[in-house]
Amino acid sequence: MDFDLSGDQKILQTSVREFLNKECSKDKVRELEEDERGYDIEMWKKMAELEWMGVVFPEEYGGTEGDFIDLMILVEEMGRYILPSPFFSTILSSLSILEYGDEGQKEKFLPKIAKGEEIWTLALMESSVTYEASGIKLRAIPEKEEYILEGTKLFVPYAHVADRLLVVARTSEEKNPKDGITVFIVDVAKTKGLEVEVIPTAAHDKQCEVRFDHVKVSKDNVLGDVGRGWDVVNFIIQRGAVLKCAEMVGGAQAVLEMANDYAKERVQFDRPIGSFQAIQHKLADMFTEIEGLRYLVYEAAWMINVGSPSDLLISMGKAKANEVYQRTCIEGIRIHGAIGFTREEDVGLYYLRTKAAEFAFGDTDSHRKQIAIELERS
Amino acid sequence: MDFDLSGDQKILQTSVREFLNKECSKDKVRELEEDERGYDIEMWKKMAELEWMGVVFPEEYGGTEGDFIDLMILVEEMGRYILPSPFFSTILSSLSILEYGDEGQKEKFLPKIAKGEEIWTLALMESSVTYEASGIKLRAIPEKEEYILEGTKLFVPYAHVADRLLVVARTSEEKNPKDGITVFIVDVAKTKGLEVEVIPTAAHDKQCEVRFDHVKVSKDNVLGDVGRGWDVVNFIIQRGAVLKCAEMVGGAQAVLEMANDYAKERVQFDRPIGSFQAIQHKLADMFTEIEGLRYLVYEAAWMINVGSPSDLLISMGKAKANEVYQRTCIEGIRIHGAIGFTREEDVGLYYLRTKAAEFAFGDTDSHRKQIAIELERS
Amino acid sequence: MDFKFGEKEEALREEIREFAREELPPGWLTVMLEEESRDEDWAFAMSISKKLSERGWLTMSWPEEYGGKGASLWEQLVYLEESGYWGIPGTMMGISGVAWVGPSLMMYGSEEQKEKYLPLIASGEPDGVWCTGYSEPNAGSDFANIQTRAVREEDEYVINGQKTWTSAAHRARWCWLAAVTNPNAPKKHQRISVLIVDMKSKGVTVNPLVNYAGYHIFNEVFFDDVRVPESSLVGEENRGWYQLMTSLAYERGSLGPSGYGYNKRILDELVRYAKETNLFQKHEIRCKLADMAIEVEMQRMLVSQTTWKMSKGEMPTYEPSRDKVFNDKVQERLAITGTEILGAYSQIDPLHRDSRWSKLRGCVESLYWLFPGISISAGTDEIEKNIIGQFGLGLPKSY
Amino acid sequence: MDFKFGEKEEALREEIREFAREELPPGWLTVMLEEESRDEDWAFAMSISKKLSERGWLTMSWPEEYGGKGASLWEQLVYLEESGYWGIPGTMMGISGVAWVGPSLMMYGSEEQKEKYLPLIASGEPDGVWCTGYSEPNAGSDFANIQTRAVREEDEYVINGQKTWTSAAHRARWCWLAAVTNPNAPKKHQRISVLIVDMKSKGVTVNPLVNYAGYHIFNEVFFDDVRVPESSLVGEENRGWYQLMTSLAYERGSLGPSGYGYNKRILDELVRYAKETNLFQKHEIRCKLADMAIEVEMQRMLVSQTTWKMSKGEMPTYEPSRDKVFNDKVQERLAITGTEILGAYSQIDPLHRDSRWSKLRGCVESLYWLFPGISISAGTDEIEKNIIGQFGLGLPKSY
Repeated sequence: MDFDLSGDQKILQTSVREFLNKECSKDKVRELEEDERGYDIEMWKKMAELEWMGVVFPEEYGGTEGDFIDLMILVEEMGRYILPSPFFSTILSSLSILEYGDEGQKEKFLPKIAKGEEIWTLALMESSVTYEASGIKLRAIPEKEEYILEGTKLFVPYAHVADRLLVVARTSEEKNPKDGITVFIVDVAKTKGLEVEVIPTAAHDKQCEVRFDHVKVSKDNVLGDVGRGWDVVNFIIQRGAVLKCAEMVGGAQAVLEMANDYAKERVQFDRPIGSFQAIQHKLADMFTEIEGLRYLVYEAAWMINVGSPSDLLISMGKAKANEVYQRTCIEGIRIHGAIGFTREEDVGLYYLRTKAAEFAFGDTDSHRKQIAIELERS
Repeated sequence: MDFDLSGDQKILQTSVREFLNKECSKDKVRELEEDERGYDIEMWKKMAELEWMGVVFPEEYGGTEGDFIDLMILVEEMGRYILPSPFFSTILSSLSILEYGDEGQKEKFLPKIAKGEEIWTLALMESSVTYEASGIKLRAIPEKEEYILEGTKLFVPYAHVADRLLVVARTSEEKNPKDGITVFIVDVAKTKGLEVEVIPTAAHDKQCEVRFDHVKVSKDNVLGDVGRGWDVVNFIIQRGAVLKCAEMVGGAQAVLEMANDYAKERVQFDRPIGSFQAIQHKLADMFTEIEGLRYLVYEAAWMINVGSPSDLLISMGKAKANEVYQRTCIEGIRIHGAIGFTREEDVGLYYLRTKAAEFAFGDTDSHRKQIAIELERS
Repeated sequence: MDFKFGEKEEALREEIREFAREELPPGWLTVMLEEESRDEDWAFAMSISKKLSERGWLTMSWPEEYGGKGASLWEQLVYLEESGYWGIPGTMMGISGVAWVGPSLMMYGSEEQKEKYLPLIASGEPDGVWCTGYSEPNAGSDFANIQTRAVREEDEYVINGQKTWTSAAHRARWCWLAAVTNPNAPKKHQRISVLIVDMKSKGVTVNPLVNYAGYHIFNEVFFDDVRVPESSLVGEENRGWYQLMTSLAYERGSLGPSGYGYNKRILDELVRYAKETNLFQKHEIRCKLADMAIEVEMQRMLVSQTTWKMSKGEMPTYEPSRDKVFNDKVQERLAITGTEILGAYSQIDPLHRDSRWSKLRGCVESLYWLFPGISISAGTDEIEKNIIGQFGLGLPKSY
Repeated sequence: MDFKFGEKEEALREEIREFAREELPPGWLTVMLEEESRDEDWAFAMSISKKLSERGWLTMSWPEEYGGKGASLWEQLVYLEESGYWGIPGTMMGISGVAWVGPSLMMYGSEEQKEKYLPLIASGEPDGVWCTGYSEPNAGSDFANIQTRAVREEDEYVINGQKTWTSAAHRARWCWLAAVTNPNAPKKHQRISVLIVDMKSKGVTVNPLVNYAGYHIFNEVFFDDVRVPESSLVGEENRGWYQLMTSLAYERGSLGPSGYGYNKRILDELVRYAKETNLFQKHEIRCKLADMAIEVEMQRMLVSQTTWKMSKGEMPTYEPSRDKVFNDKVQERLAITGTEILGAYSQIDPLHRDSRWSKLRGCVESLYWLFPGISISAGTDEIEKNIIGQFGLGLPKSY
């Protein structure tokens, strides 16, 4: 057993941290909240130059042959700096191209993504706001060499700036709602009938409603097999959940550090407030929970990395991350007292992101259910 | 609105407290745990002389015409002193005689109970250990003027010393498990085929297994209507739950007071441990929870008293009491440190009674379900 | 023992419900303190304040001579519960005036002060709106540590210093100010006086402290050589700390019933939402709603018990702290569980509560974003638990 | 990053499982510390200790010269996890000797002491059983406050005083005693020395402290003019407090993996029980089991991380405290939720675990009754959180 990062991974972690420390100040985050695009194009280019987008791609597609752990390290740091960017949705899309795409698709798309030339996103959720297969109502009707897409997707990150969407659609009605689902690659620039509207979320994190009004997609742009799209979705949810957990670990760690620093500095009743047990023990609890969560998430990521993804561990990680990230932010604000309530103090920025993170790739109850299913099997 | 007890009620409360303070020391409780009968006959007689057994009976049956609040006050004090006695099961049986008995049954039984001449108990639970109607499997087969009872009851308090049992049996199999249930009054002395065995519980509180092997009961000894016994059971569970809550409030209050006194006295690091926030805030939380619970339970009892029992309030009270009593005992032990772990310290005596109280008249989940049903109706 | 309200209270309850139906837009629902943030919300709140004043409700428990109608504490409880439930804005007019400045003036104010300020508050007019200047950057939980100075110069006090977390300062005509008048007193607690400051005075600057969710509730207030007449002193000089401790009890006492009313409404709305969306059929949702319902009913009983104690003429000691901590706990649970029930929709910015993605008029989200701040605004829970420990349980000081 | 065990560890795991299958009665399951209570349980535990010693497992991480086999910390972790899981009794022989007396002697003991005591512990014989005399009536959390005196008289120490909460004192041949040797030292921490006392010495009296559930785990130990040779001193005189702080880390470090193993077993048993009784079909039971499973897996990772840190040659600082607090939390949850799952059956006295009403051999009930005491026995969680705060987070002292 080894809990350490490798030498290369440590270098990667340090370089990401240094880059974000410089480029992604909290003022930058606030600025990007107000920005229409919601990300910084210059920063995006630099990230591409640093080869972050292709971190898990083989060299032939312009990547650096890193693994899932490398990607997790990247995302954990982004969570620490709450980087506003379409990196998450782009990289998750590219992971599924890498896994389910045919050679043509890989050659066509991956090098562009690696170079930072394309932004991708996932159009998965609909009005039921669950990740259950029964929630997929958007219809794809075959018509000659094309499919016609009709329906609405919700909470699609960065759809307003995306070049391509992965759209999960229902191509046939089957008894089992997991059957009859197909994933399409939609080229935004070349497609008519697509309407994108940014949803006003509290975090200003550019999640969108995407309406498909008689949208035509060529049959070449199916990812994976027709009717077997749930496999792709499942793959996305697994990877997405673990990466989201890593992001949350990074965020929780940052909040803990802020609260801890504040507790050392802030004096009331002639003592630093961190010397009051009510505060100190709360920090100790947060610290323990975050450490435990981190290792749980690392274990889930490692299992993916060695090729044996564990639904049990993934669900454990996400259920716990949902709880820990929220709890850390709430207590972090409280430890800061009234100051924590202000726009100027950074802790609120993290708190505003709790709900987006919680509902991405499965809420706590859905993961609890999954854990119970796994326990039943065992 | 008035949260106060009436003048008479305060006198009753004081007199009960004084009596138990004198007669029911913790050494007495320990002694009775080891005692085969599990209660003190002399104390029982005195309680009868104080007219506790008949507190809610009309004068004609030898009672003192008190109301349900009076009874609740009695039981809360008993909980405070964790009095080992068959009072609870006897009084609950008599409440159902009062409600469902015919005139003959009332005249025959109630005066004897009021005088302390008879001990009664409830044979309700079976091996499913739930209060769901489907758990009632004990069969009662009509045969001429009698019924033949076959089956086993579990966790019947003080059955080993009881004069009469109220036995909940199934007289017919119906679609709805609540139908076809009948309650019988069984005279232990005159009945053959009854086997009673004391179950070794941690609290040594004399709960028994009662086996019915071809037990004959006369048709005169049906309480209420044949096949409609679930009404009686429901009545018993409602009243039983509220009284059990009152008992738990009394117990929790006693534990809080012990822990609070200890926190004031015990010095570590040159300060009373009650001046450490970790301890003080825990006590403050316990205190608040117990006060809130008490008023919730009082409200539920008051609703019964004015003739409008509320399933919603009763379930709220029991679900909360289960949580609060357990939590108070656990934290109470912890505040006492290692001393709280010993047989000599009283707090453990209360802790040993948590599980019996929790599962009597419905566990937390069953009451939560009931609350949801009531919310759905509203 | 009796847990029902009298006919008078029930009649009042009906009257208030009718008022809410008539005066508020359909589906109206808001969160405490929120109304101070945006101009249009504040204007609406003030228009309602005026109407509440006309009904005699705004300061109903005050004596008639000062613009009240001598209502019982039980009537006031019903009024506060209902206004919390229906989200009637303007009930508190920025809180300070109605909730504790008035009662404190009745206890410690001069005749002149009573005659001038009490009817103004009772009128429901903008000139009756107050803010409270207690907290400073280095005096939060440790309130006695304030540094703002008020120096007597002839028949005036000259005030210099900074207050912070001052809610409604941007709406208030008057400030209820705690300042140091005797810096050399042997004990911190004996240095402080209470002064009334006209917010229009020269040298008063209000600087908004917008919170992370975009609400403007708190402010910094700077006092730069602000001169007020000596008649602005409330009660005795240097007795301010003791006077404030009393008014703090009022502050907390009055928040209890409206907090309960508000929480009950959120619960009812969540139950309704869960039924409409069929989420109510999910076992985990049922359990969550059941657990919340228990807490809300417990809260009702606790705040009623506090009112009952006061109605007997007893001074509440630890009860307001208990009720505040409990309210914070209930609101935390409602906010967390409520957003879990709404799922991804709970991400919608409550400042855009009219958007078509918003559920329950954004009230659950706004509670979620605001509850950590609301709970801090009248003293942290740690401080409240110290009070419960000391006054409810007789434990030694823990700070 | 690598989260799998090596082949060596996996092979050992199989060996231990086979050992458990062969040596333990079918369905065997017990709770930590329980084995010290009853004579027959203790006798069985000691018979297993002997066998564990023969396998070289009892003190596997010790150097061969002292009766160990120089096993890695990872092998030891596997051994402890498995023995916790299967409830192998005698693994700790009353804890003290194996867990910290041995390691401390290796650090601070004289050659003579090492040669005498280490092989005795490693032998798994009754003469290798130790108890630890730290706590006193007025020195619990505040351990440095001990009063037991050891006065040097020529070539002996004369010991007078009282220890309490001494687990296994009624089973132990030796006591690892903290006593005051320099009452006049300027600091409390500089007064204390560690001595080895033969429990058969004249003047030693052991008084059982039976707990409320009827278990005899703790004792009072009285020292009345007990004389021990000066060679009984461990390490330096008056440096005892510093030595003990080190050994405390060992104590806690070694409890982690066996605590995890035990908790995992309870979880597995509850899952099995729920499946067999169809309770698993109830949604609330599923949720509870899922929540427990998360905590247990988190615990596995935390204790592994502590071992990993030690395996790199680093001294654990706050980690053992963290793992202890976490273990206490997991056990509390298992106990509370486990009894909820068993329902009314959880009332059965675990001392009657063979009764026909008992479920899962009474292990859930015995955990329920014992967990508050077990969690206190090695330092309260408050003290542990102080350590996490100071050493994990660099916060100032809070007591």
